[in-house]
Amino acid sequence: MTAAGRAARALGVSAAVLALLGPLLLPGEYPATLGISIATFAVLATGLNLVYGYTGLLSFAQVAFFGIGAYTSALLVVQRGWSLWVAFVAGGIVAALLGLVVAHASLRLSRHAFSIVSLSLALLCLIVARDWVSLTRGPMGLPGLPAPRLLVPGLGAVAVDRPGVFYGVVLAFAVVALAATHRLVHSRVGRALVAIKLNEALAQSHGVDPLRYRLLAIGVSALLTGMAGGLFVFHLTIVDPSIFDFYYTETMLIMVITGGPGSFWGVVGAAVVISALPDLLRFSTDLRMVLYGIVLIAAVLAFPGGVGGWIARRRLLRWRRALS
Amino acid sequence: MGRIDRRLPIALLLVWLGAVTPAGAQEPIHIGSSIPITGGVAFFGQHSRWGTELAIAEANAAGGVLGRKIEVNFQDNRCNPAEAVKSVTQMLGEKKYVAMLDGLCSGVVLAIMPLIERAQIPLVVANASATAVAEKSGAGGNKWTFKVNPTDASLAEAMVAWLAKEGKIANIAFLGEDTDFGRSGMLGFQSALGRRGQKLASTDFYQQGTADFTAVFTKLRAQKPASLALYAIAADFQNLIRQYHSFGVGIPLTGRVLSDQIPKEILASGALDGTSSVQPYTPEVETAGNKAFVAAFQKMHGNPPNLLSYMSYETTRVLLDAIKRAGKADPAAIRDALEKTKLSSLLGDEIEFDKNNLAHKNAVILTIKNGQIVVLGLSRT
Amino acid sequence: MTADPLLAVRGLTKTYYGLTAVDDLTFAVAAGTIVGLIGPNGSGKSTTIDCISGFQRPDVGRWFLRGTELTGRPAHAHARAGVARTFQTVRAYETLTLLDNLRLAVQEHDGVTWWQSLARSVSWRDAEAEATARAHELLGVVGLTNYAGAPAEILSYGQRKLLTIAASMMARPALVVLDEPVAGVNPTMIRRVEEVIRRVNAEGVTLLIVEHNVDFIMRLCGHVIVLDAGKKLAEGEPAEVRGDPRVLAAYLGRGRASREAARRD
Amino acid sequence: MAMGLSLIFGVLEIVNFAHGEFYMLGAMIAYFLVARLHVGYWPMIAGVTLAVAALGVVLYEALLASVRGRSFERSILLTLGVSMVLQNGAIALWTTTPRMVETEYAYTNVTAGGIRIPLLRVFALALAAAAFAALFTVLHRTRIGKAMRGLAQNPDAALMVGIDPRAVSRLAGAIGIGLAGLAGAALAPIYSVHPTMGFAFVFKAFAVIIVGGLGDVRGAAIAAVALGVVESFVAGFFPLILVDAVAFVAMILFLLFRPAGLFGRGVRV
Repeated sequence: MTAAGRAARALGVSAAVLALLGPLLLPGEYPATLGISIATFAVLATGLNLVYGYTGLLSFAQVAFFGIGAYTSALLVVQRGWSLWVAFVAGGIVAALLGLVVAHASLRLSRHAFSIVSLSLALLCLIVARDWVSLTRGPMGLPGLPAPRLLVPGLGAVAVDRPGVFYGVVLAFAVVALAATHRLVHSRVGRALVAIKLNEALAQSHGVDPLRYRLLAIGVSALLTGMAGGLFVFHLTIVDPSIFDFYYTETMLIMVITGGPGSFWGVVGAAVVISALPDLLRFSTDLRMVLYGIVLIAAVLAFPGGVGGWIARRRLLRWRRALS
Repeated sequence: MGRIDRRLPIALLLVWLGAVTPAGAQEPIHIGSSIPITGGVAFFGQHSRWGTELAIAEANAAGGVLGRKIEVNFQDNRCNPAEAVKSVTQMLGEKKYVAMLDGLCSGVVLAIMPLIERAQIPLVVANASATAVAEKSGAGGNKWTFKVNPTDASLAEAMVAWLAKEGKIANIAFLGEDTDFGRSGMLGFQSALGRRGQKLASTDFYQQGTADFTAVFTKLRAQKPASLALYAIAADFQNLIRQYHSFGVGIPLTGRVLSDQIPKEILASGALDGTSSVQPYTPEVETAGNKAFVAAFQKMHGNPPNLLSYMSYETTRVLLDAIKRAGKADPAAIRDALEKTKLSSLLGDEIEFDKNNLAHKNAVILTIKNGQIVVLGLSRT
Repeated sequence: MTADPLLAVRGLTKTYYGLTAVDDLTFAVAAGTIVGLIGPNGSGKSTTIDCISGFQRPDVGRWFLRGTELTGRPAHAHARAGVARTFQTVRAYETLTLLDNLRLAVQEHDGVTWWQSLARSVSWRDAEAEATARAHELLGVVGLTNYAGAPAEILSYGQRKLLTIAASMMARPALVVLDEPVAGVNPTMIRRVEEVIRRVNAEGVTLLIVEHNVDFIMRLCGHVIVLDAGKKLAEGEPAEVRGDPRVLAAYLGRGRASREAARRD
Repeated sequence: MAMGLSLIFGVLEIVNFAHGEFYMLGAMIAYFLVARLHVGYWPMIAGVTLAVAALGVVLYEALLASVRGRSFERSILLTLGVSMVLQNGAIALWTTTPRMVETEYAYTNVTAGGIRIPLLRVFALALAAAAFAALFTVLHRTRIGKAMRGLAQNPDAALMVGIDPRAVSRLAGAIGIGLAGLAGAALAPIYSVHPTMGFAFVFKAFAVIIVGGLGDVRGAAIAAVALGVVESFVAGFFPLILVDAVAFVAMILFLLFRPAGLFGRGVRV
């Protein structure tokens, strides 16, 4: 790496660190609240990217994993008195187990069956959350979730009840989750996932077991998504069936499609931009979803690789030029 | 292709930027409102907004409050706590809003209550009906939350009290939508009946957006309850009433029958005679204030008001009145003024908050006789 | 033929909608040899190799690699057991680099588990270094060294064929099954393919080659099997088979029946 | 409704997310024809069906033609985008206020064996039966119908025998979406009309085509009837809310145990 490249990289890293810490430094609760939302969506979009972008399975069940993680951790804290730090991991595990069962059943048939079953799962979760009143309190939800307590060396137990502090927690989780996913997709596992997506038969002929790798991707994705849900609702202090809103699915899809399926930083970037921009610019809510729809159509028709695909195309052109 | 690709994001950015509205030059009093503008219950948000807009327009036409214009910023919450927390925190962060209005959905209100308490900005709830909102407010709870509309429990109690007087509380079946509205209506009915030694004969919930009710009507007809308590709103209510009529179900209705939304033909047919209903509001109430309100609303929005628009209208009036009495656009002063509210409603009763910051407005008891809606009276909730 | 061949196939039968593509086929491939599988269009060659590499399930039949039964096991298990293959339609991981294309072909064979790879353990590092070295070596053999870091989609048709052949050799499998390695490839490239095949065979890899180019087969193979209408028509050394009147009849005056049995090719 | 979806899937291999929105558009157009232009019931039905079928052609030409058979996932995403635009566009244009379509038959009932049945329901049932019969006849008796089935079963072979896939697909899109419009028109006078009405329907329709077997029109029709019967049975004897779960549970059971659908001849996806 050249000296200029190193300097640029150092600049980029420090800018990123500053941007991440911004919500902690800026006054007021709004930057932190927005930061929580951005960090959460970065994890959600990356979870979908792992399943759709890398593995090629279009999953509508991400919102189900999110909501299951949310309900599980809320119920464990409220009814069983667990600490949130254990409960949100349990939420992720429950989501992952459910994801594995459903994926195993549907992937035996085909990846198309998986898409349709994942859609049903999301809707079924919504119905269960509304109607298993004795467990979920139905449409009334579980309000008044207590603020978690964090043991800080030297300070003792600190209540995480301010968005600023909560942002710190969510940010730490998001960094760990994204780092883990980054490591996964840049390991042999990620290579195998892409191979399965690109050409399943060829991958099999190389000894790759598609089902096993797909299950692994879905399991990890559901785990992280469920954990994100388990944390997020403690920021809201309430969990109700609207956690399964189909709107979240649409938003995640837009993030992955515009960022570029299979492009790690493309999707993270798209998640940040799409969760921040409409809010910061106060975009007219009436037409936001119409615009999302148009973006989706335009992206699928004219721009199928998203930002990540565009970068890959440039790389290909560079190679063509270099070799000709 | 490549050129289009590069231009697209820029074009989108311009669209977004174009939507940003410049701030006004003079300094009005700012109020925030969090309601569903998109999503499944956008219809209710629309009516809440219309009601508030009418009250604000009237106040501004009369010279504003404390000599300043009032401006309301309506933010969408999709009836989803996550969206509400984001947009309300954003509004609170700007520090220019002196109060918040509505929230509309109970889950949303419960989620934003801690936010406004921390920011020390009063929240006046117009339409969220969950009993929990009032239980957590006022003395010993959230001192910044006020609720103008009656709770589900108190409305159901008013209805059952009237039914008991008429000797009609035995063998009531329940049919309601599967939301906090229907669920807490059922709980309200159940406990009100329980206090009188009765219970619901059966309970059924349907998913919001259900179009066809033939099956449940068939079941109810076979079951033959003495009356059917209905908790339905919007499109579902219209579907229900039409199918109730065309299948000739014939079981007297009670509960929250939206008298103003029954098609004229069905009403005139007499099929609904014997129906009783409890509403926080109905346009048919014959007071001068209400008649003027209905006319003004129709003129401004081209639609008749419903109970949501009415409640938002009254709630906005309560808030404006408190700002006037506070004498300054200061959240804490407004909160104190809200506590001392004593304002006549359009229905002729006094709006006052109890120790839980809950107003006990009158509920309207209606019945249908000879194809006509008859207001039987107002009952304290 | 030795008593214990590398690959033994017994009684393989596969029908599609009532048409028999492979009919009670039995054959063996001896270790260290290059065996050619030829026959007219629709004689069942592709179906045969699809079955013995686990990509299709035959109705009847069993097959063994070094005496271990592989019957009924999934395709990836065949690959791990040591049966590598290429496809008639050229397949490569388009957007991955040539190096990754080749490394993928070996990563399920070197005993490094996925968590070792996640943890970036020493065994992973060693295995990855070895795979990279092997990939460079094979890219050198097929003449694609310059493209090592480029995405596979940049390659021409012939170059992709070379890449897939190289990939099939990556894991030093016991048996490599090549499905039409030189179809649509220009004569210079054919020479190069031949060279690659001889070279890996010298390393001890056994090959089973399906090909229409009879000259190519005759030059390379020590043993040739001829199929017609799903049945074994003849078998033996190239010269022997070439002179067999039944083979000539099958190739020159192809019967109607064999064409009807055709489903693919 | 489900039949149209099944036809689109069969011929185009496209899962149409926007189908519910075309149903909604059909109902909305019905509302404007009746409430504003005072068109009678039957002309309204015909007008709406044709108008929505025309929209189907536009949709196909503008968007679907480019993804046909290319990628299952892309077609889902594309039609999801269309659905978002139509649904939210309708909210922005017409607000979410529910509307009633008051036709001349609104309050007419027929009595059969002591049971009162609204005339409009009889009409809707008859229209559905007629649509099914017509579609079945077209698919099995006419040249173009055979071409459609051929395309659904084996696109390459169809190309070889001289079928123009674009023309056939366009027609299939028009018929499929036109059926959604017909459903909207027939049901608009029975149910209330609002922009989000299509959303709930389309998921149920998905369940129906999975149970019926993707791309199998006959299966879809029978599955729809069966689902209706099972749902009313459940509503009659169990809490009403279970009704909504029936379709999804049936779908999941079928996917697990009978993935090719009722008759086992649907396209394996």
